[in-house]
Amino acid sequence: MNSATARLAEQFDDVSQQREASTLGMWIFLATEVLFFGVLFAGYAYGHLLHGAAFAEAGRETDLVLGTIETSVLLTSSCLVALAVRAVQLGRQRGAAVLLLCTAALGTAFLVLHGFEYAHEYKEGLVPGLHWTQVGPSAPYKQLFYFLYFSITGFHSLHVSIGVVVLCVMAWRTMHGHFGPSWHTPLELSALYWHLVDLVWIFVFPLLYLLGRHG
Amino acid sequence: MTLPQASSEAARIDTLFYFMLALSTVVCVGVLIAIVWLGIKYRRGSPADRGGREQRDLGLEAAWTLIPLLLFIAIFVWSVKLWAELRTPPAQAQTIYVVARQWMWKVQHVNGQREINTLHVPLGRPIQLVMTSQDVIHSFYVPAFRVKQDVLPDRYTSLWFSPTRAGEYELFCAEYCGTEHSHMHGRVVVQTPAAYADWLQSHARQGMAAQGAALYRAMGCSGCHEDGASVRAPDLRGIAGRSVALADGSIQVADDGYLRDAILLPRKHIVAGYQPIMPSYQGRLDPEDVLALIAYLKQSGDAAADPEPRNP
Amino acid sequence: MSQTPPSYLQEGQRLRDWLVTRDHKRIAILYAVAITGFFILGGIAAMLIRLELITPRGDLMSAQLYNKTFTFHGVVMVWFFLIPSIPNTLGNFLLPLMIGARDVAFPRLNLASWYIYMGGGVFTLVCLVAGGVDTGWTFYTPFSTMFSNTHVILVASGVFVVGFSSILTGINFIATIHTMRVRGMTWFRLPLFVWSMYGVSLVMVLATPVLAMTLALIMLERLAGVGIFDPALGGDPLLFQHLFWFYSHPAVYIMILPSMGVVSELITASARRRIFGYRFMVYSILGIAVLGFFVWGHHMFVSGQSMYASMLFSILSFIIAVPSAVKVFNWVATLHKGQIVFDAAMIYALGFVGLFMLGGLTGLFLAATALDVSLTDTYFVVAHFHYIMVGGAVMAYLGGIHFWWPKVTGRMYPEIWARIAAAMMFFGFNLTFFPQFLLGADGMPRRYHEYPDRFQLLNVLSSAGASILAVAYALPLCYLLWSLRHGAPAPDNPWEARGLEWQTRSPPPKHNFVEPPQVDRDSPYAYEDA
Amino acid sequence: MSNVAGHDQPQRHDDDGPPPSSLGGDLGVLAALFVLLAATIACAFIPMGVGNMIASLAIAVAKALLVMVFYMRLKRDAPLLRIVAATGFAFLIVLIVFTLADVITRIPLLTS
Repeated sequence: MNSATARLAEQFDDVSQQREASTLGMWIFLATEVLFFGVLFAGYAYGHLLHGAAFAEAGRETDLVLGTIETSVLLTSSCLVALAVRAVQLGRQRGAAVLLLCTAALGTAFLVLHGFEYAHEYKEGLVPGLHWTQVGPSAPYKQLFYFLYFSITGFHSLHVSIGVVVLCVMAWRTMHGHFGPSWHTPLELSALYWHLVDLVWIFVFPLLYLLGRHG
Repeated sequence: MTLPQASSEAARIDTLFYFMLALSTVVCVGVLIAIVWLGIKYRRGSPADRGGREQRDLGLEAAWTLIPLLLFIAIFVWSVKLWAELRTPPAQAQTIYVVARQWMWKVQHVNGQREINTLHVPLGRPIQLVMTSQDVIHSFYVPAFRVKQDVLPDRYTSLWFSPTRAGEYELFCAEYCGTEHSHMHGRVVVQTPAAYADWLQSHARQGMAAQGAALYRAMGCSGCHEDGASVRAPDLRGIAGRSVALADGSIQVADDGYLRDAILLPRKHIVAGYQPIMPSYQGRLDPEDVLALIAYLKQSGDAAADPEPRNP
Repeated sequence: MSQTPPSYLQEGQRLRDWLVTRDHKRIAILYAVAITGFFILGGIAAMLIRLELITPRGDLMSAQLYNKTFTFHGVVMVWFFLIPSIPNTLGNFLLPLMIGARDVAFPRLNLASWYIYMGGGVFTLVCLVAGGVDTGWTFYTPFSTMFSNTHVILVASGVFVVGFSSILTGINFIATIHTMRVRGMTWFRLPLFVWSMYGVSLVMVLATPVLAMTLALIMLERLAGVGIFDPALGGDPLLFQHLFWFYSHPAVYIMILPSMGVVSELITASARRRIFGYRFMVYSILGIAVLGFFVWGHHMFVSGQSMYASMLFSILSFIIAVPSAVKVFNWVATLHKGQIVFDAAMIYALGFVGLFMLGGLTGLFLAATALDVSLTDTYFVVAHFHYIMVGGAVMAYLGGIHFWWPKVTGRMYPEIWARIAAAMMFFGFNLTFFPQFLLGADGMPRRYHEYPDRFQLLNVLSSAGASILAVAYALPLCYLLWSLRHGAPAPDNPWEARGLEWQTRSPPPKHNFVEPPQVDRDSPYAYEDA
Repeated sequence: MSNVAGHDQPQRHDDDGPPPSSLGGDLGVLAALFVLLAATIACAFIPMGVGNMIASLAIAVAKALLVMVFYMRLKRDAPLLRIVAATGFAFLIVLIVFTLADVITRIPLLTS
């Protein structure tokens, strides 16, 4: 069932070369993802540098409780997907599939929580371009903050959604015995992608949710 | 180049240009001769000696790495020195304000004179332009003076020149700004000081500072920023050019850009010891009005302790 | 020799076999066809521009139409022709052959990148049909976000999408070069073309995401009316310029690095000589690729950028000129004691060296802050980058097409016509663009629909040159297509070149090599050992 | 590690990837991540001026390193992957630093 050579694409000499190329390709892709998000972070750095006070004021209005729960959810999911790779390496496909489904469930939970957050912000009139009711001298800069907030979290949520779909596919493939101790590269790559989603959030959380809390 | 050298810096910039042109020509001709000579001598089947074919020569490679490098650094130093002068206006420069919009140049002289797509300047006097845009990015370009500066919305940029030849010179917009970009041109008229004075006289109207003073009262600035006001706001007498201590601990020089931000974006810089209560005047003032207010603030500083503006 | 398998061209002849192929050679052909189409479109736009500029008055087109035309020319030529030109055609075809691999590492991704490219192209063409866009290819804010009422979002989507095609190609090439080299093909035995593909992939992978995201922000700002480039909210149009040039300056190296790789192959083969200073050529490719990320601010000397930043970017721009200069010297030194033959490939290559040198030297003028102040945004800049991108990149691309034509198609091209075309191209190019240096030095701003009368003579010369150039570009299209049917069958190694791609058949079989190629020399250019 | 492409090598049935991680290790990392999460929230409520941003970012970097080194297996996988990961971040830093270098130095030239 798990014959590694059966999975060997014709351009490669052996599975080892195939895995090496695939992980390298995935990591390069992750590096491009870093730069994708990097543009938004560069915009954030610019705004924070020039309008630090307004950014702090705006940051205080984000939902710290939900943000913290979301962070915990993602950190845990990252651990679960790492355990899933481990399980498949040890030949426990069933366990791995369950772990993957749990990860996907946590990802979905993250999206739902974020939906609540967005809904709340919409009610508060904190959505630039759609429903913005803030007034006052620092309102323009706060709008800049919330523009970045929605761009960054929106783009991140898009990644989470893709990740959830990929994880479900991987769970299905694991259940059907596509992976085993000798070959599980697609699963590994999906796990890497999911970790990246977590990685980005690790920076998003302090920059957007912890700003100006002491003021 | 057939361009006239009509500013104090133009000739020196051209010297650098011609130096680099000569250098480039030497390199080009040298490489061309080398290619032709080698191409003929070592054409396939030629009897030339091809013995001792080393394909590495560290000395040669180091030489043609280091020599260009040193040469480039020398050019860089030369260019930066020149450029620093080109970008640092002399202290006695006369200020003229420029507002760009799609697709015209609006000029305001300190005495209130306004013109469109024409800029009158006196010969031999350093002129500093303080420029802003009402819409998109434009670029103020006078080839005969070898100066160019982008003009940005919601920000002041400046350039200076000192005309050395009387005459009329082309003024172009050099940054693509939309449909009529190529029609956004005008002329710079350089006149002898006497002719320039006549021109100013013949078109005299209320000075910019006086316009500013009227606005200062009409917009309610005086209600807070003058003695005896019920609201505590910084005293603006002589503010222009002073260093201001800000609430975040930094020091800012109250230059044109600072004053503009203080009027339009009051939350950007909060003066130490004051509350951020000033409303923004964004949208309530034209760029020309802001410039008039700044001119008034500058003049109120020149008039020492006298806060009352005097109408001419 | 085992029995000979059919060539990659004979594998499956239906259209469907081509559209679902995962063979890197066929994907290269798909790309070649597509970029030729876009080159023709962009070229038509260029001809319209040159026609309009024959007279100082705007009598051919309206100002708006003219602006849309040069925008279309820029967008199509940069993103749909120059960026994919050498990497995705010659690179795709040759990279696996040169390192002795059966295919690239991710063949499906390779095909996907072509479809993504076509998808981006569809957006751009829809934009053209819908009425075009007038922002210039640089999309400067706030014009592009708040003032232009043309189809900015459509064309930005097109460029956004085509960016992914670039990224996928970059990932594919890096992984391929790292993991798929045949036994014995060590890093310092790689042909310089492969090295240049490595350098260009680095740039594609690291720079393109920044462009894509920046354009996404432009679209968002147009849709929402809010954005980080809006000065009224405390944003900054200069932030856009920084982000844009962080991609678009390295993008110049995406265009020129592959050309340098091609020219190194052409010169060594036509001079039958090892490349002079191989290692330095390698280091300068990598150096240019990396340093290219540190010089973007030289596009912004008069933009209102800080003077300190300008000085930093200026000195770095001078420094990056050093490896380029050394490459030119090394190419010339390679001719020394060679067996030079001036065939078409060599004429293209030497034409490249000359034009690239002129483009590079005028680049120094623009790196010098004091001169840049008056020269930037004039025709001097237009001439400068056309010398690099058209004189440099297109000459090298066509040179490469000729050199590898026998390998790709199994047919020889008519040599005499090729020489005539190459010489005509060199002449026409110089007549088109050299007058533009003079125009710029004389103060003619770029992107002008109408201009003062004193610029007319040089503009007429330039337009005359453009008509010669157009004929010169049309010639290869004709005789190369002719040779597909009527050209003499090509031997496996018509130039007696040393690269691994010449060890297989012309055209190669589906998996490139019947038997694994032998890397028995320590240099890809071991011409003297024969 | 990059010269594995030999045609005459025997076919291997193992993919040469890093061995499975240990359960304790993975859970330990998760615990460390939660400790750091608590720390960063706590830090945010202590007024430290610019120190708040520094602390936030330092803790975020520490968390990111934990994830990359252990969960993404940079520690045990090929060294090349570490270079790739570092390159991505390095170029992001170039983008941000050079851009901000312009923004914070927009003052007239100090001429002697």
